Amino acid sequence: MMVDLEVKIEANERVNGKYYRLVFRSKPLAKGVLPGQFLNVQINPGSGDPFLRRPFSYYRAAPSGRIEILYEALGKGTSALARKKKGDVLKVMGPLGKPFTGRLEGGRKRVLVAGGVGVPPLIFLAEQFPSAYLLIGAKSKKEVLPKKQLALVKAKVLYSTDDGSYGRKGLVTRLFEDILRREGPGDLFIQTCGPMAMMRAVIEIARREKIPGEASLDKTMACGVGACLGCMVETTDGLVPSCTEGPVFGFERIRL
Amino acid sequence: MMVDLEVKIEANERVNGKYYRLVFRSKPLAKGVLPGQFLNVQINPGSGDPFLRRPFSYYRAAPSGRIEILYEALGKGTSALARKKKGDVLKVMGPLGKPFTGRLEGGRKRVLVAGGVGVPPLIFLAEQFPSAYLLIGAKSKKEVLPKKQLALVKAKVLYSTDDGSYGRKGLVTRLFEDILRREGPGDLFIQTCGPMAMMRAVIEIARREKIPGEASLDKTMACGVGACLGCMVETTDGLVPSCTEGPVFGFERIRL
Amino acid sequence: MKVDLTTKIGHLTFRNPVAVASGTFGTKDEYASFVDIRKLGAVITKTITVKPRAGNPMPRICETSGGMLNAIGLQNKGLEDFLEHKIPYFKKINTPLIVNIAGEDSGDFVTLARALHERQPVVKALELNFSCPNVEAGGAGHMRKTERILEIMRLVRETTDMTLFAKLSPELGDVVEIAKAVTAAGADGLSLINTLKGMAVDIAKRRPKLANITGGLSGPAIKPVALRYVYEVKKACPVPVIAMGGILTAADAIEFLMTGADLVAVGTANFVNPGATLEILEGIEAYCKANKISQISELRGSLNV
Amino acid sequence: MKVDLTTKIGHLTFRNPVAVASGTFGTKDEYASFVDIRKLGAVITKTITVKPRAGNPMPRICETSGGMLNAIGLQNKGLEDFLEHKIPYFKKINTPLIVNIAGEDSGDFVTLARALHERQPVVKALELNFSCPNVEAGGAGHMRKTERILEIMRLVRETTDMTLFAKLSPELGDVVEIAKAVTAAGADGLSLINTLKGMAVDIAKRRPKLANITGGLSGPAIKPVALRYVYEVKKACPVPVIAMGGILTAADAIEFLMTGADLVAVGTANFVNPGATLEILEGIEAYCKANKISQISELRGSLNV
Ligand SMILES: Cc1cc2nc3c(=O)[nH]c(=O)nc-3n(C[C@H](O)[C@H](O)[C@H](O)COP(=O)(O)OP(=O)(O)OC[C@H]3O[C@@H](n4cnc5c(N)ncnc54)[C@H](O)[C@@H]3O)c2cc1C
Ligand SMILES: Cc1cc2nc3c(=O)[nH]c(=O)nc-3n(C[C@H](O)[C@H](O)[C@H](O)COP(=O)(O)OP(=O)(O)OC[C@H]3O[C@@H](n4cnc5c(N)ncnc54)[C@H](O)[C@@H]3O)c2cc1C
Ligand SMILES: Cc1cc2nc3c(=O)[nH]c(=O)nc-3n(C[C@H](O)[C@H](O)[C@H](O)COP(=O)(O)O)c2cc1C
Ligand SMILES: Cc1cc2nc3c(=O)[nH]c(=O)nc-3n(C[C@H](O)[C@H](O)[C@H](O)COP(=O)(O)O)c2cc1C
Ligand code: FES
Ligand code: FES
Repeated sequence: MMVDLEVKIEANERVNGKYYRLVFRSKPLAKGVLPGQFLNVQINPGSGDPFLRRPFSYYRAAPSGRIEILYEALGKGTSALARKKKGDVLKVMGPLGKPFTGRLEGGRKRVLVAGGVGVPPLIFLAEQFPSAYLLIGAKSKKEVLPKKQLALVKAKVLYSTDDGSYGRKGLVTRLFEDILRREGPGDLFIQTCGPMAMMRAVIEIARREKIPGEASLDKTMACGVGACLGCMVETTDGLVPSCTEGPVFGFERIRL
Repeated sequence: MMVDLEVKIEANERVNGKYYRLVFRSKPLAKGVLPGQFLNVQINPGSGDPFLRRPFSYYRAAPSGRIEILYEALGKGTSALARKKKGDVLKVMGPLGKPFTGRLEGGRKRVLVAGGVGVPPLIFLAEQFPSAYLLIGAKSKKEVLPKKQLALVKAKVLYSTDDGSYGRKGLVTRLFEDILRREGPGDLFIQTCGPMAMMRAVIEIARREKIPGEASLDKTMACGVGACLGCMVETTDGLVPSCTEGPVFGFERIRL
Repeated sequence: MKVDLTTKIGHLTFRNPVAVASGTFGTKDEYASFVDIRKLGAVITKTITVKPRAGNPMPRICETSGGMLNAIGLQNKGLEDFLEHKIPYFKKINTPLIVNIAGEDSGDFVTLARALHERQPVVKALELNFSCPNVEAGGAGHMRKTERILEIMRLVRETTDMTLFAKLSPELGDVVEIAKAVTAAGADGLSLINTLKGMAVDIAKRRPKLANITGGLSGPAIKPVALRYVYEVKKACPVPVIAMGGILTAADAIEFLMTGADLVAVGTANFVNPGATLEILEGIEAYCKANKISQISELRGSLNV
Repeated sequence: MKVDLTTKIGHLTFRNPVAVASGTFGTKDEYASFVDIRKLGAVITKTITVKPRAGNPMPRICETSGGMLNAIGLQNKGLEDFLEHKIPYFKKINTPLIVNIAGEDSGDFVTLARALHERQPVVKALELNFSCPNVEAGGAGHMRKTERILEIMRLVRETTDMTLFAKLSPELGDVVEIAKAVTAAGADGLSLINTLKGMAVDIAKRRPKLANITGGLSGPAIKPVALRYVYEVKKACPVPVIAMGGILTAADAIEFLMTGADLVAVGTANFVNPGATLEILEGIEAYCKANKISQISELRGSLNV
């Protein structure tokens, strides 16, 4: 059930050159959560700035109520979040949205393709459901997550970096094409989240190779509950709110 | 010289049921400061809420650069200030305004009449310049300042409380009238700061008894430097900005 | 002490003065997890048009200082869907609707009014959205727009005896004059205000932040403007007013009630705080108690000017 | 890389496009401790009237979400004081003035223009404040106001060949139409926008927060509205525009410049950050460098729509 609660920050720390990790505890917000779902966070409750909430994927949610978010400080809201300290209060709505498909039919091999703010939900997915590969695209080595953050991932993790300072040099789609060549498109299932350009490329390849899959789209949101009609996605059955019908959409449903 | 600087909070703590005390360090902001002068504080730098700055009197300013502010959490801005922690940053403009008269001519006896947010500058004054009396009006005992805060005051401190739970029962003007009876109006000099109603009453008595004095007026401010014309005070020589011509005005100059 | 929040507008009675503003509360039960919708004074629906509308291209929203811009473009599923799928829900939960309608011409407005007339009493009143893009597109200059509005108003008035609120935007020109004219043409009350037209630029992309270039500014940023219109209109003609524009807290709502608003509608605030409506309702009640106000009408218009 | 910020408007050259907005920078050296005034592109003065004006009663200002209301009421010491005490200061520091003027009738405007004409070149241009309370009081309805404005514009045009900016408020009605008309009547450029009329209520005192009841809304809250007017006016008639409304940072200024503004004026931001103007100037320069823009005109109007 969706709730909106004040939570107290238990930890908020820099993880590497790119991400911060936020930890808090709330049983109602953690209950029944699946990877791909998200929270809508009021970063400065009681203040009017930033005015709107900011959406973040669950990075982890445990039955104990322990919830983690992995985030990048990109703009006003996430920078304000990065300045928060242990004990500070956030107002958090969730769980929102539809998750990634967990158990796959017909023993398909799961390939996860992640980049930027799309990394956290796919790590969560790879921790919860066995996956063949987790492919992560980054700019350089300093964005690569510490081993500890990937310890529970049930997948082979491969990195690509733009500058070649870690893993394969080039875009993450290169890694994806490597896998394709190695495994053949036959029984793969792709799940992707990251910059739109990356997902577009992944979906194009998948369509060409007739591989099914899902993408979690990153739309600017206000309400998070389907009320404002601000986050619409063009699908085969018309415009639908990404916050309630998504953020995860099957490739076959997305009109790009 | 007026400056506008970022300062780091060294302490911000509750003093009693009414006041908080803020401490930071800045030599340029402390240089040459006299009691009655004030600072204009951006409470959440980098955020647009609260939008305007908030003026606060210097409670103490030492040559070392150590500056203290004593404040009440009344509304949005001061409540946000009360939530600040050690290490947080404020943007502070100062020193602003004209101070209380320090050295008095003709050996006049200084009587300070304070209430509410007018207490801090008068404590500062009584620490810097010997005074006969510091009269403080409060609602009840829980607003009375701990002895430590008054340790350096060079004056006899008398309290009145509305409910009689500490000191004289009633308004602070009663204390003032006690003094008047005891000392006679002849060679007194009054300096007052606090709620407008209190100051009005004090000025009325002083005018009746022909006692000279000064009041520090509490006007809503925006710029603090005489630019917006928002804080005007009606004086014998016309409308003048309280932030530059005041906040301290001689009784003879104020038109009530 | 019990506070009576019952609010009368003409022959209508609302259980309390707190409504939700058009287009900010979903179409049905989007907020049901957060608030008991049955406790609201009224639900003002998203604008309904005769035919479904796809709305504007994305991006449609962006944040601004103390508010947001939206260019949703009246996306809605049309009258038929509304009658079939939305009305029964509100009937079941016994929550009065003020149905917001718009059209490309006066015929549309009349069609909508006629159909909704049949759905009383769950449809309690109509709110005519006179700031919809198509109405605006139709008229060059303010004069012509006002004439069209008055014509629509008169035709809808002939169609139904339901309570009719004309929703005005400052974009229409001199709101006080239009308020008077639209009331003379048959409006029972006014809804003030719709969004202000605004724009924002993404300097990294060198593009407007909205695909539609401009959009409607809402939220606390516009509250002073809204309050001023409620004040000026109430002073000029004492008609019922549904007030909206930046109401986030009970204190905001009380500002509007003191200024004379009959109902207050919570809009953008729902996005920021899904529990806003009921917190506002409780806050109004608490304020009344603290100030020994036993009937909300004692608060209404009590501003000392 | 050196960035050339020189900005031409007609035959005038400004050293950079960053000015201060009327009424927000004091009358002389109030901000001299915080910024080197000589670095500004221009100082737009507080409105000058022929006779001194005491302005409105207190309280005159209050904070709002993302902005503030003011009802200063054009308090100023009058033309004589300005000529005698203010002009010499700016002459000495070699900082160009755009003098903002207003009057109770067209005669006042002409008197002011004639006197200031003699004070070139330190007085570089005039900004005619067409949203002053008295001009507004004079006209009932928008039509009448517009006629008066055009009449004043024509008379001032006959008085001086100085560059004339007409400062408009959205309160005047259809800004695009008025912009066209006022340009036809002799304005060389437009200043967009003046404040929006607004109001705020102190619910504890049950009184308006301003003694004047209503006041002008300024600050980031109105930025989207200002930007939209600059966009619409620039699209409709390619005249020089001084843009203002909520410019707090270099990014804000760049939004306006991309939208086509010739100068940007920093207003309310000065109260919040006394160093705002020069920070904005430096920020614009840094943005140009980062984006390989060597002349500011390459940035101006570069919005892709
Ligand atoms: C369903 C969903 C899940 C998300 N999960 C995560 C997550 O787990 N971790 C995480 O770090 N971020 C996540 N995001 C993105 C996050 O919401 C944005 O980064 C955030 O809203 C930016 O806010 P800001 O105030 O910092 O940036 P703004 O000041 O609003 O914008 C600053 C910059 O960030 C860009 N930006 C703004 N909004 C978005 C957005 N929605 N996506 C990408 N870039 C944006 C702007 O274009 C601009 O360049 C998610 C977004 C969605 C919709
Ligand atoms: C020269 C000067 C020196 C000051 N020195 C001190 C000081 O040393 N310590 C201190 O605690 N305060 C001081 N004040 C008052 C302080 O500035 C206000 O309390 C503060 O601005 C309130 O901000 P807020 O956001 O908390 O309240 P708001 O949300 O703005 O208002 C909340 C409540 O506070 C009241 N209020 C608002 N502004 C003022 C004001 N200027 N004075 C009194 N009440 C106000 C409002 O009427 C309202 O009831 C001083 C004011 C001035 C002008
Ligand atoms: C996302 C969004 C959609 C809106 N849709 C409509 C609409 O369909 N019809 C309408 O009359 N007003 C619409 N409005 C305007 C609101 O009903 C309201 O008049 C305005 O937002 C001011 O109130 P607020 O500041 O509380 O949001 C919409 C506002 C927003 C923010
Ligand atoms: C306190 C104050 C006083 C102002 N005085 C004047 C004035 O005298 N003449 C004028 O034309 N505009 C005046 N303005 C309007 C500003 O010049 C500007 O047009 C408006 O505030 C919008 O810009 P901003 O949001 O950057 O402040 C004043 C604004 C403020 C806040
Ligand atoms: S964010 Fe409002 S509909 Fe999706
Ligand atoms: S606060 Fe601006 S003039 Fe005093």
